[in-house]
Amino acid sequence: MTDQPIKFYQTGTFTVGNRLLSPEQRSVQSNMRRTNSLNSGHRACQGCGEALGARYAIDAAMEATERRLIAANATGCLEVFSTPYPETSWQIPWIHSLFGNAAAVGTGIAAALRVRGQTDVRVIAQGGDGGTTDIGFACLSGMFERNDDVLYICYDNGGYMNTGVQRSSATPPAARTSTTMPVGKGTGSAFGMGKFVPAIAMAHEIPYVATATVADLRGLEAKIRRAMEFRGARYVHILVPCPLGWGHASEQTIRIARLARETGLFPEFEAESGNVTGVTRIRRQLPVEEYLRPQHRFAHLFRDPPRADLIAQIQALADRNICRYGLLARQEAER
Amino acid sequence: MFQIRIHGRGGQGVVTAAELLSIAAFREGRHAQAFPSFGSERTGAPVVAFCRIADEKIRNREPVVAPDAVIIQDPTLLHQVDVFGGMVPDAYILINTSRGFDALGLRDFVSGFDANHRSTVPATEIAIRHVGKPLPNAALLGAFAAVTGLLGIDSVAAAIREKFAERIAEPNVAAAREAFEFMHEKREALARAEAG
Amino acid sequence: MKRKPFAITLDPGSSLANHTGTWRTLRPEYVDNLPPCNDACPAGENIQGWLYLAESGEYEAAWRRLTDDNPLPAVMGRVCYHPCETACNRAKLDSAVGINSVERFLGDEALRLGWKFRAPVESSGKNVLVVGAGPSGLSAAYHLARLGHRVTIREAGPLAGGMMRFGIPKYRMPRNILDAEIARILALGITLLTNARVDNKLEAMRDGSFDAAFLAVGAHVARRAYIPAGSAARVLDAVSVLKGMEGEEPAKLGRRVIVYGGGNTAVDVARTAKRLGATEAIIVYRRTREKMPAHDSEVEEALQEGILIKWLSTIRKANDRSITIEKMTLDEKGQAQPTGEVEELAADSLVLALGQDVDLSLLEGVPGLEVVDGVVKVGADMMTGHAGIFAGGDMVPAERTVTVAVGHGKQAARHIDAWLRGRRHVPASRHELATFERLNTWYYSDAPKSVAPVLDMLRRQSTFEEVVGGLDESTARYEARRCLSCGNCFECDNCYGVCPDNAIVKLGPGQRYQINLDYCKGCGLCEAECPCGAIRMVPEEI
Amino acid sequence: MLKQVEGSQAVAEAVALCRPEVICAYPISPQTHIVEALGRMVTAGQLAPCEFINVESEFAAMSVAIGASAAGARAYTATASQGLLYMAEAVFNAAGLGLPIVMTIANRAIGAPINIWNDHTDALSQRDCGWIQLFAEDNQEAVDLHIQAFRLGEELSLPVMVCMDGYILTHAFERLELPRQEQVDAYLPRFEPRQVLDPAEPLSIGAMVGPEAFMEVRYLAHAKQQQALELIPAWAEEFHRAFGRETGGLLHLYRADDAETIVVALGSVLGTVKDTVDELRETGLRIGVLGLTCFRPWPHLAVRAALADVRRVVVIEKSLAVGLGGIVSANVRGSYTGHPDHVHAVIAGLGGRPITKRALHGVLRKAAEGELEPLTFLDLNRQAVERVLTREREVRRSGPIAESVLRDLGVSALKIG
Repeated sequence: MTDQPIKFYQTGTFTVGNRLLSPEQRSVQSNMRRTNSLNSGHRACQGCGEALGARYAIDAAMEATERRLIAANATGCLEVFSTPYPETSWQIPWIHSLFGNAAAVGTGIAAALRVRGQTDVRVIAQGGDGGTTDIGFACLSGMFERNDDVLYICYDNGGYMNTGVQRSSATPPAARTSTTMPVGKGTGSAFGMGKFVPAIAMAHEIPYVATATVADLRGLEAKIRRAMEFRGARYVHILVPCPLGWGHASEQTIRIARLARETGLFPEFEAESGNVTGVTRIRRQLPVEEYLRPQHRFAHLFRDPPRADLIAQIQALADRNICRYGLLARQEAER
Repeated sequence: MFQIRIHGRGGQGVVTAAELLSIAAFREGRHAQAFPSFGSERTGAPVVAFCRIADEKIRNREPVVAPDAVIIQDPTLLHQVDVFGGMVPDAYILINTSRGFDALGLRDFVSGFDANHRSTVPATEIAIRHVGKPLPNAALLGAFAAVTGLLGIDSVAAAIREKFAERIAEPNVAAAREAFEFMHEKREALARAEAG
Repeated sequence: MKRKPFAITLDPGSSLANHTGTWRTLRPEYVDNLPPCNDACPAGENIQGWLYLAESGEYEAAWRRLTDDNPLPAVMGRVCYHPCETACNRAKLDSAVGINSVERFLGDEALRLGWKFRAPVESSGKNVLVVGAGPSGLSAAYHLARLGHRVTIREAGPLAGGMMRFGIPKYRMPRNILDAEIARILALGITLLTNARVDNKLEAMRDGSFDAAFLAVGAHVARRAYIPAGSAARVLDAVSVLKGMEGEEPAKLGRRVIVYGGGNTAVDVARTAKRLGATEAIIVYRRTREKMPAHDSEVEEALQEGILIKWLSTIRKANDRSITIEKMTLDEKGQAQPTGEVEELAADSLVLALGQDVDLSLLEGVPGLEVVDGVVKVGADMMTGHAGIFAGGDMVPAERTVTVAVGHGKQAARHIDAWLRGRRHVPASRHELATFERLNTWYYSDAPKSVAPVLDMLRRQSTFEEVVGGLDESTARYEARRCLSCGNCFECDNCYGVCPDNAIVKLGPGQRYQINLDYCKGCGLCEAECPCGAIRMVPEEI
Repeated sequence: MLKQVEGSQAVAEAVALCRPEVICAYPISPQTHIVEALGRMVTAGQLAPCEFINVESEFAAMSVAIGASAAGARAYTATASQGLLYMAEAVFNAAGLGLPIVMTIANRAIGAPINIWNDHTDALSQRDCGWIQLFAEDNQEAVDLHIQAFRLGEELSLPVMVCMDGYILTHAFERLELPRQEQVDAYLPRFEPRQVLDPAEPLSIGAMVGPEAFMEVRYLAHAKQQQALELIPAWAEEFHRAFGRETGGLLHLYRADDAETIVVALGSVLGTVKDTVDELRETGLRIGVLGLTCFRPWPHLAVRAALADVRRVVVIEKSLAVGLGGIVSANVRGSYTGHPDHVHAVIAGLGGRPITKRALHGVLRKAAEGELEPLTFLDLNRQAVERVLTREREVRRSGPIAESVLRDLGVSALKIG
């Protein structure tokens, strides 16, 4: 008999767990004894992407540090829904100080630990995109520039959701917020505004920068694990859809995040000392429309008459990302 | 209580001069208070520093308005700032210059003073000889010690040594001593002249 | 913690006091839906069940799960037309899971390692007669034996296997495999009497004092059709040709063979002829390929082997060294109509494969028993009009495939068992079908179907070696792992992972999950992200 | 040991003796000499273990201190003027979280117009932030107050500001006694935080507190400051026994026994005031001094007792609550049992304007004669003000005030005194 070659696939699935993998290969979230650092009973909305992202990230960090972890938290949804007196959902040492100083508080904690030689305890500072890319930006940049031993995690839901969905510098173009109305001359958030902080973090040439989404748990956990292998300033930027602010059904949170990546609008990559060292490739490329349609914040693009021009502009942004970061497999071949 | 006012320009070490005086006084077991006339010190701008010396604790914080002595590091200030303002009668005047009062056009102004209380000293020349830089501070303090007899030259030298590293201190101490001798001889000459 | 500052410091995890479950308007529920493969299997195999075991390499467990329903996996893995794969949801994603080849792998593995069936726990003391040792009879005997009954099989032929032996050529069904699987069944303590044709049913029952009987006689009688033939014309029927292959003397067909008919038997004969040395093997069929009852894969293999097929043709007459065929055409109703246009084909022999009938003579004089156009009427419980006599396989109205027959055997066995114990067997109610739409296929890695090795052409045309080979272990496991587990939780931990409120409790391997309704806010993420559609949201009654 | 040393240097050495573990530095005059000196000590290894962090703003300085303190480290920083305002949000936060940070304020005016010289506007602008506020009369007291501040703050779990006049004290060289390390170690125990971020005993700090408990939290902050009113004098007394110096405490009285007039002031001006009072006493005036060391908590009972039999009170204060008048005097009125009109506010020394004995003689004599207004601005240039007011009445676009005042005064060259 002439056997035809058959490619043997490993047990690769994208599910949270996989009984066919050896325990050490499995995700932290699949572990029955995971930390649940952000515990049940928090007051986040149904389907909150930030609650999910925070538990994913902190649990992974807890695993990586053998539960020797302290977190500083900026003001925002995460802080408000997790610690309304008299209850807290946090199972780790956690402090909230102000909206704009999480990174600096992290620096202080790290300094205290260093001075007492408790270098096995690691520090995380975290906040939403408002507390990170806007009001907390100076402290963030200072922490980066000094290369303080802090992992800063930004949970990016593209706006000030806690105060009623106002625009932040992370709000994407054309997105409707309560301060960027879907009517009038410029509808939604203006094009050409806003900033992509991961790139700015890279410009500080800190040891490690990564972007992730709640749609790729394994990737997210790997990045947190990697981040914890470094000393010095590290930055992980996680896209966390917000059913309330984005106007999508609560069960769509993960799907929307997945679409953000598969359309190329949110590039997932890792960078070390300012250089991109890896990207998560698009698996099934989709037009941005697939991502925009399910979200009420973009509904004005599809009303009568539909704004094909704006959709095309958004597609152009996705295409730019795709070629800038090489998000398609075939691009790899070309390299 | 003896109050000194020092005039100079930013960068000439006016504040250091006041500090050194206070240290010298402290070393002689006395209370002293030195402080600058505060400002954003810019090189070349006119600056003033003060020093009070007393045998009891000094509480007064006001600037020296009625000085017992005025030290002028830079004669060009004479026409810019009211350097002699508020002086007590017969206050000491010490000016850093290689020329005399006449040449500075101060003949009439100083005529009323006790000759022993008004002196000029070529502090910058002396400084350049010893320190290699036009930093007249040490020399002026040496001269001041000689003129006023308020402080011993050894305390001045000790203050300089306390403030600066040896490499810098020694040439300055030498400058201070030369200025001290210079003033000493000048005064004796003057005394002889008066006697003779 | 008393000394800690009031209010501004809080004890860890204290939010457990806040039961957010009260926000919920929809409640998630775990469900088990019927996978399309199981749904489509005529033998009623729990395919998903044994694939799940095979995924992790638990092959014996998988084989045992399989043989709970079907005692002939190695045979099935070769001759089943696998409707399961046709129904497989994965076909909509890339290509159907190669269920049949995994089944064959398990079957072969069992033979290789000599796995045996577990003997029945206790005997019922009842005797059951099974007439016919074909797939249906063997299946019934197997299940009856495992249910604790004493079984005797009476087979008219010289060997057990029925159509599996006498209808299917070696190159599809190697005999050593067949023999081994039959032997393993008989090893359960079943008595097999060969060359023991039953002429009178009731006598047979009485002689053996049987409490019940299962009739599973195959359709071995070839249908004839009148074709004017020259005195020297050589006309044979497919059944005897294929049967002849099992004897010492294969039928002489000559170098140019014409086969008349469009069923699997026609194709089998043509391919056999080719292997017997015919230079030309032509199938003449009166309708089009779409209408052809023969299984597509077999037609495909036949064409590969150089078999020619004359579509839309009927045979007018058989001459000494040739036959005359008439071209047909389809009318608007899709019926074949003669055109009068004829053609001569050179031929050394003509084999008629126009279908088969069952020899029902053994039933003469059995009261209450009803026969309608050549088959026996049975009820939902497969019992004939005569109490205690059941029937299945080719004898009853149904598609005539090995798999259907095996299925009949199983069902009949269960009904017979119930009847013997004075009960009624009520089949378990079927779950809702697990549709493709309920799946979230993102989570499955891309994995095209693996291709089974195929014998090279030269030997396919000259020998009776098996054409399609089996999968090696790793490939079979990979193929098993392509299963999407449609409609049934496979413990992927997605729900456990994606719940923003940690409201899913993981109970541990094999235990699946529980929903902690104290905290579940009903966001629906678990349902949306469940890959296999094993969760559904139901409204909370308020 | 006795030293002739600059105030900033002395304070830096005193802070070092307290073994701070984290120091945050951001430059602003006139505080810079302090953190520069500390930086030198850390790099020289004289102060170890200690983390010296150059931050990007005062806001970050206080935030880093908050993090460090919450993680159980003894944290210190220093600032002044605009810097204090820029960190204001974090200043309130540190108090709210009850983190015992010690911060030196080198008191300085607040712009606009920008002014780098001394007054008390910066510290007093934060009087309600929940920090303990201590004011040093001279550099010896500045040194001693820092040592007491760390102990006080850590015992109460409250942050403490030690205020010393910018330039007047920070840049002044004078004789003072610097304690020995073992003395300080004996007086100041190791930092035992009430709350600490520790993986061994996790907890959440800084939770959101709603109407149901916020009042209570604020009340407890107030209650803590009330406790401070007992601890401050007690530990000043203990300090006196250990170090032989009567520094700190709530307030100091000077020649007040038979006084009809009491001058109230805080900070370095007290020295000049005391000299003036001595001279006035020689002229037979029955006048004394109340020097406030502790401004927050407000030592209500102590002040009331001290002013019980006094005919009039003159408050010399280096800050102005625009639209009200004196800040300190407003507080004093609340504690004065006599007629409120007999508490006179004298706003003096704003933006570094020298407070001279001459001027003090004038105003105090006037007070003794009962002719002092309730609110006076010492050495105010009436003509200059009038000129501007007239111009504003006449011309719509009268231009920037500060610049026109300077123009009117013809101030370009440096003015002495």
